[in-house]
Amino acid sequence: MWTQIKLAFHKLGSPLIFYRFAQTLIPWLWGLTLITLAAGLYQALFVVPPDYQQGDSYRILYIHVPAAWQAMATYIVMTILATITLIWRIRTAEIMAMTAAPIGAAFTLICLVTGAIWGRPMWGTYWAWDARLTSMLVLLFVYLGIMGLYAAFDDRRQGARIASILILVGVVNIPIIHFSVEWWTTLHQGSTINLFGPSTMDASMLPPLIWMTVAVKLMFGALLLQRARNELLDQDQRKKWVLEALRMGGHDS
Amino acid sequence: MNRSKAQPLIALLLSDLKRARRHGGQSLLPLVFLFSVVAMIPLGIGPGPNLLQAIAPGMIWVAALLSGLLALDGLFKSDFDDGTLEQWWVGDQPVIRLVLVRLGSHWLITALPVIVLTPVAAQMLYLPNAALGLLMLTLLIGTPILSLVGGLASALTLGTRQGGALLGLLIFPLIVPVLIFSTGAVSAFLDGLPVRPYLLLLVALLVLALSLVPLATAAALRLNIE
Amino acid sequence: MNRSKAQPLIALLLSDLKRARRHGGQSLLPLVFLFSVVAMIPLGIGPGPNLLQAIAPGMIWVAALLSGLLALDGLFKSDFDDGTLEQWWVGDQPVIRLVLVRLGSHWLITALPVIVLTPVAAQMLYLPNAALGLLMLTLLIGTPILSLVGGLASALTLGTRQGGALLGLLIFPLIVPVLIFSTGAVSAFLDGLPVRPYLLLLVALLVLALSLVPLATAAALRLNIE
Amino acid sequence: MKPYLTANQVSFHRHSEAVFQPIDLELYPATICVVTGANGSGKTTLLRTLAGVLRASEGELTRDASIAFIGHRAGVKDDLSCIENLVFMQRFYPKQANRHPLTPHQALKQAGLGPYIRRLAGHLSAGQRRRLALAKLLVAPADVWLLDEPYTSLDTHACQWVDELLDGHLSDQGAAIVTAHQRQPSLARTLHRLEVVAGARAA
Amino acid sequence: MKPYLTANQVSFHRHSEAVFQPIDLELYPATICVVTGANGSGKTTLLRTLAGVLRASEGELTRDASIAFIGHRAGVKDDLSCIENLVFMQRFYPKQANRHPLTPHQALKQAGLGPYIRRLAGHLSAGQRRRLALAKLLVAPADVWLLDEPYTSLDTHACQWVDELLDGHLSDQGAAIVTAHQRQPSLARTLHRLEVVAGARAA
Ligand code: HEM
Ligand SMILES: Nc1ncnc2c1ncn2[C@@H]1O[C@H](COP(=O)(O)OP(=O)(O)OP(=O)(O)O)[C@@H](O)[C@H]1O
Ligand SMILES: Nc1ncnc2c1ncn2[C@@H]1O[C@H](COP(=O)(O)OP(=O)(O)OP(=O)(O)O)[C@@H](O)[C@H]1O
Ligand SMILES: [Mg+2]
Ligand SMILES: [Mg+2]
Repeated sequence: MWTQIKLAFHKLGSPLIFYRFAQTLIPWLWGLTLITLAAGLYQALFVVPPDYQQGDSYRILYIHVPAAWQAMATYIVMTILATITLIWRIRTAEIMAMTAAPIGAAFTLICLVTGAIWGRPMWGTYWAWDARLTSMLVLLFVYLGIMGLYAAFDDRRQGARIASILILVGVVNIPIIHFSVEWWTTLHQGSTINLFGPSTMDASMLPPLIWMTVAVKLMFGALLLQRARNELLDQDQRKKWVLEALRMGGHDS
Repeated sequence: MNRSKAQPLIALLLSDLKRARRHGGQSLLPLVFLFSVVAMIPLGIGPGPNLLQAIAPGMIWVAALLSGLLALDGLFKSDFDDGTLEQWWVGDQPVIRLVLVRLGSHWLITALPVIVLTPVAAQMLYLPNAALGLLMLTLLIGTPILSLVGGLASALTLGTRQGGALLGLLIFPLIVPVLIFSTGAVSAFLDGLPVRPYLLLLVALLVLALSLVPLATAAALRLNIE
Repeated sequence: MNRSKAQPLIALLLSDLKRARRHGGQSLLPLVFLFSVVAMIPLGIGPGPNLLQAIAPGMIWVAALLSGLLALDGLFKSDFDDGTLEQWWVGDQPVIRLVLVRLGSHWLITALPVIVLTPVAAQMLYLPNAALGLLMLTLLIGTPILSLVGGLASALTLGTRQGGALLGLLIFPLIVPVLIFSTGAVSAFLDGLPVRPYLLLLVALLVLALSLVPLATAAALRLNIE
Repeated sequence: MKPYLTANQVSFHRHSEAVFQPIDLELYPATICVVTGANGSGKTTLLRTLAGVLRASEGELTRDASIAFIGHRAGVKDDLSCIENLVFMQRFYPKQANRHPLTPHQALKQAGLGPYIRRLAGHLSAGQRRRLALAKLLVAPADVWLLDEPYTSLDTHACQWVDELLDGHLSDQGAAIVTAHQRQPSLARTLHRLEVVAGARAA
Repeated sequence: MKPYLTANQVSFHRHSEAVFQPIDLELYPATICVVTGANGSGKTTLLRTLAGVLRASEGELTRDASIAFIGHRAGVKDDLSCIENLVFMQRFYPKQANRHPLTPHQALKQAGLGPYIRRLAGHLSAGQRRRLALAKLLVAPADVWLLDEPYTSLDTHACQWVDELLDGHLSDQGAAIVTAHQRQPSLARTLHRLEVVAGARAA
């Protein structure tokens, strides 16, 4: 029983099967991303009314918040992949965990930058050392640390395993980011959007946020699969399965 | 733990301490450091008692942090280079315990001297006596976290021959919360606000670190030896 | 100096820089360091602009100092351990020049990045723009002194395998004046007082260090190799 | 009699390629196995795998004995004196009920380091260092000795001493696996042999 | 013909005691001298003195040639790849007008490290490291080679390569001083011999 589960896992982790899986999924993901993104941006820019307090500047929310959520979600995905890496040593999981890091870092950076831009009109300053902002900056450093550690190893598999340990340890920061607004008095506003209960945000402002969030999630999926696929091809350049896969790809087109 | 299991641990602790002493008093460095920082800060920013008092906890904490940091480079590296580290996995030694002992000796060598002499430094920076006890308490809870996290970072970067480079990048994000809570506690105290939440958070971090980090460190060491 | 004599020096410089880059960007460390310190200080002491501005020059200087210090441990040590250091005396290489090159690469790797990014850090600490130029000038004159003195200390402590310990003891007394004059210059400027005396003193220190230290360092290295 | 150590198609992978071709081995008490192979064929890697420092990537490995491993890097602390090194080793390795350790002093004498008891290990000559590393076998005895090129840097006299050590160990129901290039153990016993061959890619 | 190297009652003192008994030596072009002696007798110290790393405490030493010294510690940077190590060595040592260096690539091929050009030196096996260190003699050639146990960790094939290197060097008017314990250079030439004896106290 146990060995069967293990076998299934390893099959899923086989580079060729992963390659085919990614190859079919990527175009779909990009297509859906474009559609949802278009819907979300249209609504955010043209449909929802200006805020009675903030005027139009609040519209940056529709980038800021999905990016913030994705920055954290990416880390949680990496945590799961890192666990698989360390326990089962599955190569595709290693590669996905590592290729997710720069994506997560990018979303973190987007969140920080949009937050800072928004902070100027709202709080009168680009940056303050409050708990949420700081813990988000810490997340960026954690991402950079993971990338740096992975890059520092000559043997990429060894690097991936060692960086996975760091991923597991760094996950402590995620609840800190999320609850920082409750644990400390911060400049940053508290949770206004609640998945499992009534939100304190005006209902009319919600739909574009949902569209944008979905778009960002889809984009993450597409980017992750794409980067992982490329990394896999790069690492296995001279392996048999790559030649095989590429030949088959050639037939298709 | 019976006697025969404890013996390797004691042997490791004693040899760590002896080697530290042999090295011209490795635990002297943190003190020099502490007092240099404490002496330099007023030189750098001018000697106003109010200003000094405001920055005192932060400064003492930074000194403790840096003294720990400076000793990290050699925490596992010399054992790695001379072939003694791989001996930890020969036979079935309890490696996590060896890691804990090594981290313990790091703490004894770098943090303890700083804590013991904090009262003097606090005096030099005009910190009120009442706040001193609290500051020392935060140091007592916080510095083991530094040792644990630092040990993890140095284990992670062991095979990379990067000495300090990655180390800093890895340590700081994990350390910053400790620093925030510790100095936050002292400022809260000085402002007459409750300090318990800060201390509880620190203790929580310590427990978290104590339960996660030795395991992660042992795993990282092992992976690096491969 | 003709071409054939310069070639070993260039080779050493290039390999130092390459190894620093290989190490995950060793010159990233000082920056991480700078920004961590710059980020931690406000956390430690609270984010009041006035307070921050007052301590900004001191903080940036301490960051530069520490980033240089952290890299000192490996300045000659790894060459000593792997047997490349003794090669400096095989044949008749100009060892003093090799020492100068090594110190130069230390400066390029640890100090230059800090200097280049000082404007950003200064911004974060609310330092007035007018004082920024002066701060950078003091860094430009002062950090080479740090590299020189640090190199001497690390050469002196090489054979005793003492890593940081004695190093700190040796460095600080020599470094404190640099720090005083540098931050003194900036405070004087902010208070509207003349800064020339400070700068002249710094330059004098630099000239002194530049003429004495490489010789002493080469001698110390030689002694340790025996 | 049960073997101390059994390896069944054991190999170790790096960069997902086998470093050496799979190895079969049964090491019984009172036997010695000499491992040969070209530079880079994977002898050291094999010994580290057998010692438990590396985890075998494939195959099955069972150990049923106490193990002492002495690699290329001597496992000696440069900043401790000879005697301090041995005292540490004696305490660090769990004591084996069936083996009788010498005191550090006796071991140093045997290794010909008598005059250098208080000298720092970092100040020893290459051969003296090697002797110190080997003296560990006397103060912290184990059933199985895994020795990676023990004769490196040793003079004729010390090489004979190693041979004697091995002989005594085997008489004492011990077992040993020894890698060697130039000098091989010269004992009045059968030396089992194992040729290590580099894995697919390196070949 | 002038000797490359002349030592007249040379000795080196440590803690004000002679490490080895005074040495007389004249090294002429196309000659090789094999240094023997027990562990700790001072062979390494002698070679380091002749190389100029240590200053002779007594006696007179004159050098009239370019010198390459390869000690116990290989002088190889672990964090540079094989090729980077050799490129550095080629640039670092002053070029000799009368000697013809190989390119780093050629030297690595000769040393049997062709497949490992980009591998970090720290990831090489013990023998591969030694080969890399010896390859320096090809990229930065010198008149006199001072080799401290060059055969250490080398397999049979590589040992022969070293013999060929030495032979070629001697044919090329080079000279060499080589310490050795177990394996000694096997050349179709006269090997001059020098026995090093430990100084007063150590004896
Ligand atoms: C650099 C500055 C900023 C950073 C690093 C930052 C970071 C974050 C993060 C990490 C989240 C997700 C929290 C979670 O779901 O657990 C978030 C959410 C949010 N941020 Fe920011 N933020 C910044 C500035 C701002 C500003 C200036 C505003 C506007 C006043 C703002 C408004 C929001 C809102 C409305 C949410 C959604 C809150 C919720 O419902 O959970 N942020 N931000
Ligand atoms: N950390 C590492 N990373 C990558 N490759 C390595 C590493 N360590 C060893 N190797 C490679 O693995 C192979 C086997 O090395 P190993 O040290 O086991 O050889 P060996 O048989 O002991 O050789 P020698 O006789 O030279 O000691 C070599 O080709 C070596 O380059
Ligand atoms: N740094 C040092 N401090 C004190 N003593 C030293 C130091 N280096 C070497 N010695 C001693 O000097 C003596 C000669 O050492 P040397 O390394 O020259 O011997 P060797 O002939 O090369 O021996 P081996 O065959 O073991 O390589 C030895 O007794 C050694 O212990
Ligand atoms: Mg080997
Ligand atoms: Mg020697």
